[in-house]
Amino acid sequence: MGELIDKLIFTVIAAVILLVIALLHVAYLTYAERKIIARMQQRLGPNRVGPRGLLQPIADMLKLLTKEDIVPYGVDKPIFYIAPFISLVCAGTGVALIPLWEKFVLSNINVGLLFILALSSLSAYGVILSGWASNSRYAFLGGLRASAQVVSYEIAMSLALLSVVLMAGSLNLMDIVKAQINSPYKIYLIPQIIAFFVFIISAIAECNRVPFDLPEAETELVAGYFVEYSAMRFAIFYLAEYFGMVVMSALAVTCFLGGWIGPFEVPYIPFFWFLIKLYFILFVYIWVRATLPRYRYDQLMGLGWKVLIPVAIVNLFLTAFLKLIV
Amino acid sequence: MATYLEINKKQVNEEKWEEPFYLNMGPQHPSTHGVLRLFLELEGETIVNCTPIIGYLHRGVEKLGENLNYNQAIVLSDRLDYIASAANNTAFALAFEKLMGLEVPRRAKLLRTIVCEMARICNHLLWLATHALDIGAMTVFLYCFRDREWLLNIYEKICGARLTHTYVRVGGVRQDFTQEIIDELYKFTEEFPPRIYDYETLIDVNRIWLKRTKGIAVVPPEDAINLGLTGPCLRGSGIAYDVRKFRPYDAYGEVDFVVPTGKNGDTYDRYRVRMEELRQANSIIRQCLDKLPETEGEPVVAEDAPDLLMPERIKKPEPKPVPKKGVIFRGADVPVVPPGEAFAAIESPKGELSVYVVSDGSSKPWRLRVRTPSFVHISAIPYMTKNHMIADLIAIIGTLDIVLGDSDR
Amino acid sequence: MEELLNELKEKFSSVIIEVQEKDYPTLICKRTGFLDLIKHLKEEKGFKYLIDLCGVDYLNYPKKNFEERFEVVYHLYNLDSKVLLRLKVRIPEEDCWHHSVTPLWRTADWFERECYDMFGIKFKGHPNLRRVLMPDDWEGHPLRKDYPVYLEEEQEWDTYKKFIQKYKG
Amino acid sequence: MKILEKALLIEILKGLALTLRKMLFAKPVTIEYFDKVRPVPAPGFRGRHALVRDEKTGDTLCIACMRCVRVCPSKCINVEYEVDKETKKRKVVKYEIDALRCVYCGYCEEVCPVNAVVLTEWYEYVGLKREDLFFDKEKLLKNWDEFIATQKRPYLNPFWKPRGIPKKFLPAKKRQFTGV
Repeated sequence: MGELIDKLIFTVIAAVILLVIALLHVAYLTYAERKIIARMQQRLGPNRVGPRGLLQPIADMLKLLTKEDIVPYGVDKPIFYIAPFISLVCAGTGVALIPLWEKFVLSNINVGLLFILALSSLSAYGVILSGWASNSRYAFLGGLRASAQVVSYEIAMSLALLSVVLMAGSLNLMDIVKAQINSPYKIYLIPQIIAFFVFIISAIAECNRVPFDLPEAETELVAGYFVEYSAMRFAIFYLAEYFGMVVMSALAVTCFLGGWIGPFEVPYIPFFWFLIKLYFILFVYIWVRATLPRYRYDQLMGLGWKVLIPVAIVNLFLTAFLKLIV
Repeated sequence: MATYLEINKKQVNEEKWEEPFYLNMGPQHPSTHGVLRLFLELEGETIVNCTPIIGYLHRGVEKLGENLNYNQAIVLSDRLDYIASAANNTAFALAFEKLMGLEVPRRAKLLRTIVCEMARICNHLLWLATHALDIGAMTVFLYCFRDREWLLNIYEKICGARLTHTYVRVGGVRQDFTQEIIDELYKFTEEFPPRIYDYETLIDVNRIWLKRTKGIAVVPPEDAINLGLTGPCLRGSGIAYDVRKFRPYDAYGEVDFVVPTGKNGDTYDRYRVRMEELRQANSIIRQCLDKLPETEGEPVVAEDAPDLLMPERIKKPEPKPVPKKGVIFRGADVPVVPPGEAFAAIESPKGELSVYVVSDGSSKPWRLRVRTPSFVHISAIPYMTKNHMIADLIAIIGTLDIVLGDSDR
Repeated sequence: MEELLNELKEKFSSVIIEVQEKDYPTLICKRTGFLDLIKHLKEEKGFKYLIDLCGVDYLNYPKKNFEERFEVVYHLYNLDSKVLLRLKVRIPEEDCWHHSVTPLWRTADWFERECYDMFGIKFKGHPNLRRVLMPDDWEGHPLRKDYPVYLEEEQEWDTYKKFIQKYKG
Repeated sequence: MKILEKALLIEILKGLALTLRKMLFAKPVTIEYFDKVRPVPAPGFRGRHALVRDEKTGDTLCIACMRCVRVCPSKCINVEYEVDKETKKRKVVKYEIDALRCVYCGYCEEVCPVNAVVLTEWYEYVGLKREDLFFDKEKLLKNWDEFIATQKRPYLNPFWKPRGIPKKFLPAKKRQFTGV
């Protein structure tokens, strides 16, 4: 009994710490995005709140939390209220499964990868439901686009991850990292470069980021699925989007870049290499956003079905074949 | 088209699954470039029908012009296409000069040409910025604004205003360039071409940009003429019609430039034409600057140009008898401006901008008609959007390069 | 240029009233048979590009030498021979209509709508003759010379008045 | 070759390189407004209206010729005057400019025969009420005092004597004018 309570307390404390760290990351990701894009565009970026604008995310959060929550006339209220939370919970829970370090993973379950995939598909429900419940034509179109996009990119992403699973022989994320460490190249990026490529593109599409931000394309659908949201609920959609980015990047680090291992050991900071890799992938997200134009709806689907899925399948077969031989 | 209310009624009555999906885009929308309203009938994301509705920015420039004198009417022209107001000023001034039979000094012509081409660069940069932003490339937007700012600063030095210049006036221009401005312009013409490569690196061969622009809104040449498209939109379809070449005005007869044309008449070709025009405009400015020293010291306003404060009426003084003290003029009215009509067209950055003015002899125009390119281009939107998607509609609005102040007048 | 005008004068002697030589050659035409003339110009003579179509109100114009109140002015351009031609049709106030050229030029669509909007000249054969720039329920035609420039309060736009009433009381 | 270029996303990588280069090496072109640098507009910038204060009398130079009222395209200037019975000279009683109607064309400063009205280079001005931007004579003179304190004397607005207009067409007072 005592052991169980100990374990429970440990889990709760770890969960809270992890949540706070993740939330901080998410908050400062928005800041980093604004600042990096600003520098790429030769602007200054946020610099009014705090030194170099470092308190900007907190100010934004406070502002959004204290604003009036407007519920437009004619919305489907229960769904309208609950949709942002579906998004956030589904996007955020994935953090618990990521092995940050050899000895730190919140829940080390055997079907970790599958669970994350399931969650990320579920988070699309938030988008679809909000689009449906808003009773606005722009939001409706945004929701439609989101559902189509998720369906097609989910497959490519799963196929890309499947080759990793084949290589590692496990769905457990911890095992995948350990398998990578034992593999000849130390990371799966080198043998699975194609899968990595497919995975990153699908992850960008999964998170609705440029160049695949069609559900919220602001120049076409104003803000897409969350056009009718305001205040806290709006903020939660934002949080969900950035949480999704963090989880997807962490997954990429875990499955392709070898998790916590690095060329040399950094004393006292066991997460060092994990975080460096994570930040690099997050930077790529932002970098791509600053550079590329947006795809059209049907072209996006074409890319997903006609390019990424065949490539991923070929890659999967090759992996299986090599695995069989070796 | 039925009005919005009628359609709503229809929706209620009809069976649910047969109802078309109507989308009311604008007048408040991030990418309709102003207060343009588009009433769309959709099938999925494909546009079946599109009805542009304009008039939200209608200020009655034509009616106002009938109640102001010729010089004051120039001020109105600034507010038409507020991105390239120097070009509008020139169109008005040309029509009025033709009406009054004024000959503009050569230096003024060169200055006007420079200012018009600067307006073209300003306009095309703003077009590229918004067009790229519409399609999603947000960095091009800020690079373009960075360079446009430089030009606006030069404008500020030339005439004291950044957007609504009122620089060109009947019979010439407001004031001469100083040496400082000429030096700055030389510097600009040298540094500008490499910057065009920056934009092109980001979008010119980018596969997403190509996919979004190639084969979108194809207008065959015959249709382009029939629709009344002008400027880069017409040239993108392969017709090298340019007022600067066909009916040269100002100093365009003496400068050397190429009229770029496209082949397929799609959005990409129109984009290429405009990018090429940026380079041509740069070279025209350079040529005019080189010619400026030849005309050093010339006045920049015609000798017989009307005063700003045009008299309401001029009385012909009678030679005899000597007028009494206090009564200066006696006799019949002389027309301030010869009665008649004049038509002048210029190649404004957006297309052909023509002014038709009828005079009755007083200091105010009897009828001031402005044919603005945006008005005609908006009327072509239903043709161009047929069977395209919503995302393409955004690209089409961008490629037409419309300004609602220009179309609504 | 001369040849063209002479040929037109000969062929359409019943339509063309007068040929004036202003800044551009100007043909003053009758309303009957105008469509034939403009179709001939477009299809045979290569005037493919309609630059402008506008109305002019000549109410109380000093030194007017014709009776009709309105004029519709066309500016046609030949892209090959670079000739600009101006056509004018005079329209009386009581019988205020004209033939539409929208079947020939799609660009004339909105020009004619605008002309109707501003002067009240109806275009027969136009598929969709509604107001363009002014609201649909606007009264009067603003560019007519007898349209008041300064409005009294009771002459305010009806919809605006209703709007004010709704939000005041 | 082309297929390889396409597969390796060469053109996209070029674009990414450009943005990365800008991020690492280019300096921001925007400035921190009001904190660090305050952009000075070019001489002759058409900003806030003012009436030039005559240093001898302390009053405006305006002689109420009504030229600015007639030339204003937006009819935003209102001048009232009374005639002195002895000297037969006009004296300004009211000089009002509605800055909300003004289109900043600068015609008034150009036609003024005595260079009394001016659009100063003062561009940062706000009003919290509509009345704040309705300038009467006192406010306009105050505007001038505020503006001239930031300027080098003598001050000469380029639009009082536009360089385009030949000297012989200018009124005598304007021709000899060398600045306030």
